[in-house]
Amino acid sequence: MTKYLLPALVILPPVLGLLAAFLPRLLRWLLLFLTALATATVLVAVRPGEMMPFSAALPVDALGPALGLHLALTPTAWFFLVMSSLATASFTLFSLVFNDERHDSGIAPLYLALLGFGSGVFLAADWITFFVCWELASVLTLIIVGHRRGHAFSAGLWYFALSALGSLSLLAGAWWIALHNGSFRIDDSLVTLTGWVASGRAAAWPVLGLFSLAFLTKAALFPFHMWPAFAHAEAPDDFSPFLSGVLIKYGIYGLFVVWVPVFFHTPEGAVRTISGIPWPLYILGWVSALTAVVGTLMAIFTNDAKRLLAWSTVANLGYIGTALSAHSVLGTAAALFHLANHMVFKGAMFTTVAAVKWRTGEREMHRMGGLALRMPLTFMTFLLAIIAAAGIPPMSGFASKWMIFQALFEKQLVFQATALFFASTGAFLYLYRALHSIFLGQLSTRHEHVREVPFLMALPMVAFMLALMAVGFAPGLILKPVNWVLASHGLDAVRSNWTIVVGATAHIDFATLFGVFGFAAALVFLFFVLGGRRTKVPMMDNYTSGEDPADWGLTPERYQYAYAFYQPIRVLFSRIPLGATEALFARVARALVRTGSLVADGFASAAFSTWSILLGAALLILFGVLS
Amino acid sequence: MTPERFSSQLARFFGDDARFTDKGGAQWELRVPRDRCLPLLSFLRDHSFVHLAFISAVDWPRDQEIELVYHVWSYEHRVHVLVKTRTEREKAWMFTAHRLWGQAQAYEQEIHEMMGVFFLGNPDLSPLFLHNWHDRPPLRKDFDPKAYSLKAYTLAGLGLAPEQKEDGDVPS
Amino acid sequence: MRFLNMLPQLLGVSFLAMGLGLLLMGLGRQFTARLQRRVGPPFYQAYLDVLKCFSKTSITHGFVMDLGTIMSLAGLIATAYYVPFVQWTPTGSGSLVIILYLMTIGYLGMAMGVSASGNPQAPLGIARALALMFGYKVPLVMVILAMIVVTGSSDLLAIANAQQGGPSNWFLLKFPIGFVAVEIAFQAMIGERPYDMMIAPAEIASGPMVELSGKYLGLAFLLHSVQLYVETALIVNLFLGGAANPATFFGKQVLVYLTSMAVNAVMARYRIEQGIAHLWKWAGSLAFIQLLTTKGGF
Amino acid sequence: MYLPDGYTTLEKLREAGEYADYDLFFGPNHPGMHGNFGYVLTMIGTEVVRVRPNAGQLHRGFEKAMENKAWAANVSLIPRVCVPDPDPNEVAYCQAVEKLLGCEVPIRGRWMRSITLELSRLGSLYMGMGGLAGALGHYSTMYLMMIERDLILDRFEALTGARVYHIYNVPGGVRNDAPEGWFDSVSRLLDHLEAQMPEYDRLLYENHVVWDRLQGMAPITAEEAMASGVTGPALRATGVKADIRVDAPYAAYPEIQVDIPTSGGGDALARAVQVRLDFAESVRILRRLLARIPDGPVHADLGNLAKLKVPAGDAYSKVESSKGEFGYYVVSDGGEKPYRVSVRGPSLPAGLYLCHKHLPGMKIDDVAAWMASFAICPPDIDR
Amino acid sequence: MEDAVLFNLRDERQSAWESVLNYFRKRSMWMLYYCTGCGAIELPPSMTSRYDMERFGMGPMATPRQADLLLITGYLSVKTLKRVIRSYEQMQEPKYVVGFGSCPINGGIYWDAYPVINHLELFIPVDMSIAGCMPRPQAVLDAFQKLMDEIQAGKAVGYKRYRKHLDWYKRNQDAVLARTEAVLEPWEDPFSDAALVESLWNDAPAEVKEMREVRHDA
Repeated sequence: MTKYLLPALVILPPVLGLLAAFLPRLLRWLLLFLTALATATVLVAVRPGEMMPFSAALPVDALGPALGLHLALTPTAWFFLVMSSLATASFTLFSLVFNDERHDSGIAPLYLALLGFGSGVFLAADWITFFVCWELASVLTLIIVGHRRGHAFSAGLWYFALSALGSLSLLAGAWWIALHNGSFRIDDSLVTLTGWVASGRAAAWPVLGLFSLAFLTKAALFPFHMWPAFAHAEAPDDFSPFLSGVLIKYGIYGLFVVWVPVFFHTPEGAVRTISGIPWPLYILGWVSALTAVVGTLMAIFTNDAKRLLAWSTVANLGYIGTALSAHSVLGTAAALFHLANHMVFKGAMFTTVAAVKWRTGEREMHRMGGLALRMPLTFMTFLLAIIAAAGIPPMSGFASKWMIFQALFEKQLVFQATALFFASTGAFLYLYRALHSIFLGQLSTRHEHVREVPFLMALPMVAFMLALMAVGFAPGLILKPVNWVLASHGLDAVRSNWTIVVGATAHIDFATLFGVFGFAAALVFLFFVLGGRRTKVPMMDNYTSGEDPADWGLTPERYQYAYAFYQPIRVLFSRIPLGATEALFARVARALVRTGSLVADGFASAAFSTWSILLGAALLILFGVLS
Repeated sequence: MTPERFSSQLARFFGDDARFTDKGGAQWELRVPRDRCLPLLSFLRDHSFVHLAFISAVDWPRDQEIELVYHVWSYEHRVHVLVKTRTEREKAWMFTAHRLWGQAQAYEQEIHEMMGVFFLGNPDLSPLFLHNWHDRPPLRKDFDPKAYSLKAYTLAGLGLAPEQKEDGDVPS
Repeated sequence: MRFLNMLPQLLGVSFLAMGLGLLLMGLGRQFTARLQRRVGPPFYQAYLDVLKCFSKTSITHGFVMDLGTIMSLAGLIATAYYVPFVQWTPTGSGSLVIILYLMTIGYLGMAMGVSASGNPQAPLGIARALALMFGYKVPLVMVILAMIVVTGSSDLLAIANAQQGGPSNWFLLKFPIGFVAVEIAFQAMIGERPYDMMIAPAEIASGPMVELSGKYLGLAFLLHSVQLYVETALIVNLFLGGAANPATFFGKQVLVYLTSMAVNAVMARYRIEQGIAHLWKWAGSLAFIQLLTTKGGF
Repeated sequence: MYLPDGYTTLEKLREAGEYADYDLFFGPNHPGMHGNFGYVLTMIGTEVVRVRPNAGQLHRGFEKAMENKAWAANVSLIPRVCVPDPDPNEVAYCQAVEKLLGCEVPIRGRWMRSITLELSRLGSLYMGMGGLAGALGHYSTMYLMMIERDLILDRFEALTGARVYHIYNVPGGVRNDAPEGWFDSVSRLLDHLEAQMPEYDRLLYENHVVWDRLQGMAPITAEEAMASGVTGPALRATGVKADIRVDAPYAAYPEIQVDIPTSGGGDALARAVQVRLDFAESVRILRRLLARIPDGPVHADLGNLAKLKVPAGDAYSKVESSKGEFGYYVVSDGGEKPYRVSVRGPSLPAGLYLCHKHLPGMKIDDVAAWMASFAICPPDIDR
Repeated sequence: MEDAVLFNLRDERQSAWESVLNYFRKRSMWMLYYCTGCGAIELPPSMTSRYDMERFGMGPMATPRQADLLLITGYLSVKTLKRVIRSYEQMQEPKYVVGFGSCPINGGIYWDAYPVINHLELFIPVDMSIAGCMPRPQAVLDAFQKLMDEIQAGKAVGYKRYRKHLDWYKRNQDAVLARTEAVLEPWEDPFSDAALVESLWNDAPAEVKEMREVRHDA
């Protein structure tokens, strides 16, 4: 029975997706949620190694036995799968309520298929399976993001163009190795690649480069950092959490799968090192640090809530990349830890923004304000999420950021650490700005009657909050599985128990941190209670230099500072061409859009027709590869 | 520039419309009818009288007229010219000078509020100084500030009863 | 259980931080007054101010304002638990990363609380404060990183211990360029001129505090006092070698604070973008040189 | 002016339902506001895009009140028009009345007028420099300068019995002669002020922060300044050598050498420096005045001042105050009370007109400093 | 002066706790930074180095929310009165009002001026008045000291009076501020008629016609 579990995880959701295309709206989304929930349940229940690898060679002998559908649940895959499927289950529960009459995006069948192919990416044991799932996931994302015509479609094309570029180079890399060892199996090719690197064979670097291009583009590292801003922002609101929380992690997964064995298992001295780490990793470190800085700056100057969060995702992938590049146990663990955290807090942020947009129809931040009083639970979720995202204790984000810094301290990568501190301070800036512009300040008269989200929608939010706090209190919750992953790669474990983590230059008891903060809060609350009586006054009973706002025709929305929030910083950066790469890629995208408008017309019709076109396209690609 | 030369030049352009008087102490006075006032001011501004010190208005109920006095000064000739023009009192109005001097807008806005002179073409004649004013413009001669003050700001004038003497404890 | 044993110490440090911080404020005010050739308030004035604030009634614009104000002071007090006072912290740890990040929750709380008041001048001030933080965090962190490179520890206790044994061991002498950079950054951290754009009464009517009344203002004062305590203690531990007894420690804190107040007294206020540019230009480049020379490469 | 992409005017922005702009009330109850006045600033981001002046909060109906008081009694009302610099008002009014009366002020009286005018100017310039320093957050300078101003007020108190509203000038001269030793005390005061000045220069004018703040702020050309009615230091700061003490001399100035220092440049820094130059020049003038004090009466005999009757006619008299031209246009119908007194204050052109030109596009940081740089004194706008 | 209203200040029995709090209140009086009139000119000397108000723990505060003390520095025009009342109501209790100079007491030199109110007591409770025009800094500081004594004794209870007699104060405020009719005789602006304005334009000489409708602030 368990033999067919892995292929079921990959194949079943797309089949259900086909089925869902014929179901009414509510049932579709319910099916999606149930599938995601079932996937998560199954994955949490099993342990890596409990499930047999699945192997089905293709019945075409000429191509050799190596070619076929191979799936395996490695500990790494298990970690990524568990984290992403848990997050996905929450996202889909949110989607279930989100897609009501007015907001139905109709993507449930595609979403279902995406779940399957997404699992396929993690489970794939050979490059062909990996490539097919990867490519299908990309195409599906393109359709989902570009589902609505116009701007959204070009945003989808962005994503697709970069993704296609990357995946083709991935295939080329796999082919290159297969020409030598005759196997498309991932573990085989990695062994070969490691051998090449260790023996100083020149071909190692182009192959590694070809692999990495795919992952770097997917992980949106510099200079491919601009696609999430378009794709994540233009995707359906309830799909953005998945896109930003889960899908973008495929790139990191790829990097992890390829780079960790290659560089951890090559003997000392085989690769030139800079500052004690192999030079490709050193370059990756700087690229990631730069990504973090650029993403942060772009987020600071963004006025669109979803785009801000998308840039924030870019910045966070920069952190993860930097941690990965530190070439240490601590760094690798920190990367995985931060990745898991990012899934939760970014998912929570996108979810709350979607909830706000669901209620108000706005996503430009300056058009909102004061919603905390109307949507307190959403506000609290967002608050906890930004605390985590800014790496502020006692939430989960701090634990992973602390580990990232420890990893950098350990290798004395001080300038990268400086860049990350810069980005991290910047993160606080843009996150506060989002919090303020959306939830604080004056409540617009247009949003007087906005209500809190319904119970089912609030449920995932509560789950996110609990997760953020729980991990902040006990990082061991995540670090334990992370240690399994490390062990599977033959690395030492991070020294930690449930609450204490030992870093390179210090150690932290997160429970104490949580506790002392709680104690301080209690103490201050005591002061607060002891102080004089307080009265609640209306929002417009405010300091106005003695003027009566009504005399000047002032409405609440015009007593709110939210637009051009960090103008002074903008002035400072006016000479730095932050949008240069963006402009370059925009030109490419325009050309793509022009040539591909016919395709676009076909894609953008109803969900069902696109689905069939997609299947055809997938088959075409598959046969193109095989022939 | 001597007064003679100035007056002869003036006569060339404005004929009898502008009547010139030398008040002594480098102060000249020009009286013009309303329609010629703005051209005269424009003429002055173009002939080095670039500084409009201010505009004042004098109410002459005796003549049923309101006199507007434009004070202009030439930094070059160091001469102060008072351009006087009159308008009927009941429907007092004047052309705006704010195209010649931007700050004239504010002076005119003030005169409109204080003296009730309407300035044709002034973009903003909204009340600037007074709160909730419904009475006649206060600088008109027939406005009695004392009567106003007593009626507007004293309890007796407002017809309100004074406070009862406190009897109980001060509430806490 | 360990946590329960810690509680009295935590309580003690809370009051110590607030008490010393308020005392610092009072001394600073009197010092400024003397520089301005006047008598100035008594040194205990800050205590009176805070107590008065708590005795007044106050207004709130909703639960976020309460939450934010409480969160802000709690964050700063929690930071104080990690800042060594005479080579000792109640939590047994002095992790610099915790200090740097835990302080931020104080700022976040403050920012949240005041911008929930609905007055645009409050977020204006907060935007300035955060922009300024963008300016001073980086130099500060660079110098701290230089110390981590040298001492191999990111624990403030270890850094302070590394400087024991007389002023010749102080990092002030080991990192002179860094010290200048951090002093400039410190001026911005505690928001004194020329970097007091966050409050800037003549521009944005005291910015974040614009709607704070009564106990909210009192909590804001306490916040500032704890902030002063934490930040001066940070400088003392980083550069002045901590201290062997409380009196010396507090003396050094006073010294650090009064130096800053002296600059404060003779400076005008930068425009915000000028302030950040100035910080990056001077503090940033000095810190960069310090870090580069210490590390000896990228 | 900063507007979001695709919008050319604020109106279009609002019609589109964008909530990008917000209003800030800069005054009356605002620490950056000098006096009881207000600007309602429409802002986008940190930048002002539109300003609506909100004047009239200090309106007291002076011009009407003066019509109901005897000629000489009005002197008690007049200093209140401009509180920091009261004496120019008294002198301007008295000169206008004297012009109508055709009376000559005795030379010692004119001397006393000039001395009080210059002392009042010094006090007001201290207030101006201190106000500018305060607007830039440089409170120490403000705190210290107030001491010096207070010393000047002490001299006024010795001379006139009042610190702020001196009511010293009356039609025909000044009220009383200086008490014994007063001139010496003024002279000693000048020594003190000059000795103190280098310290303030170091604090304020040699302070890089102040320079960075003021340089290039709200520049104005000479033509623009003259056409918009700006006078005094703000005009001289554009390089125009204009000073009523020279152009239309009054009191003792015809007999005293008065130089016109100009800073040039026309921006806020030039205006700030101009104030400093004016200060130095004023001290020099005072020294020249004190060097040769003529003897004689201080007051022309006009009979009982309380029953003064002034021949019908009108006269305009103006005085260079510390902020610019103070002018009084006095109309008499031959009665015991003025028929009409109309006041020209130096602050109105900047306060109500130039604000529309300078503030849009300016950062909120600079509004208070802009006001201080133009020495806007709301009472003479509102009257 | 028939309608000058005087409230008798009653000694309120205050608890020991209240008296302790009053000690803090008197030692830390923050005044609102609001120059309502010309009396504000003597505030800088009182505040700054020569007289140094801060030695009594007093200092200026930016907004009414933070302040304890409202200084009415001189006369109040009606326009200011409206803003003063708003500021006063935004201040938090306990709050005190000090009238500067003669004007808030009875109108002072402006007693017959049309825009200036005469008796401040009618609109907000005044805890301390300083006579004189201008009151010297010494007088100002003396008044503050006396106010401190009253605060300590629990006599400065203007805010309680305001709360108790709110209706009365509101009635007076509304009578002046929310006036809808002319006081003496109504005035109609003849130029509110657009047709009349248009006809004036039609008759205007050609050389001034071009000056029509140009916004100065555009």
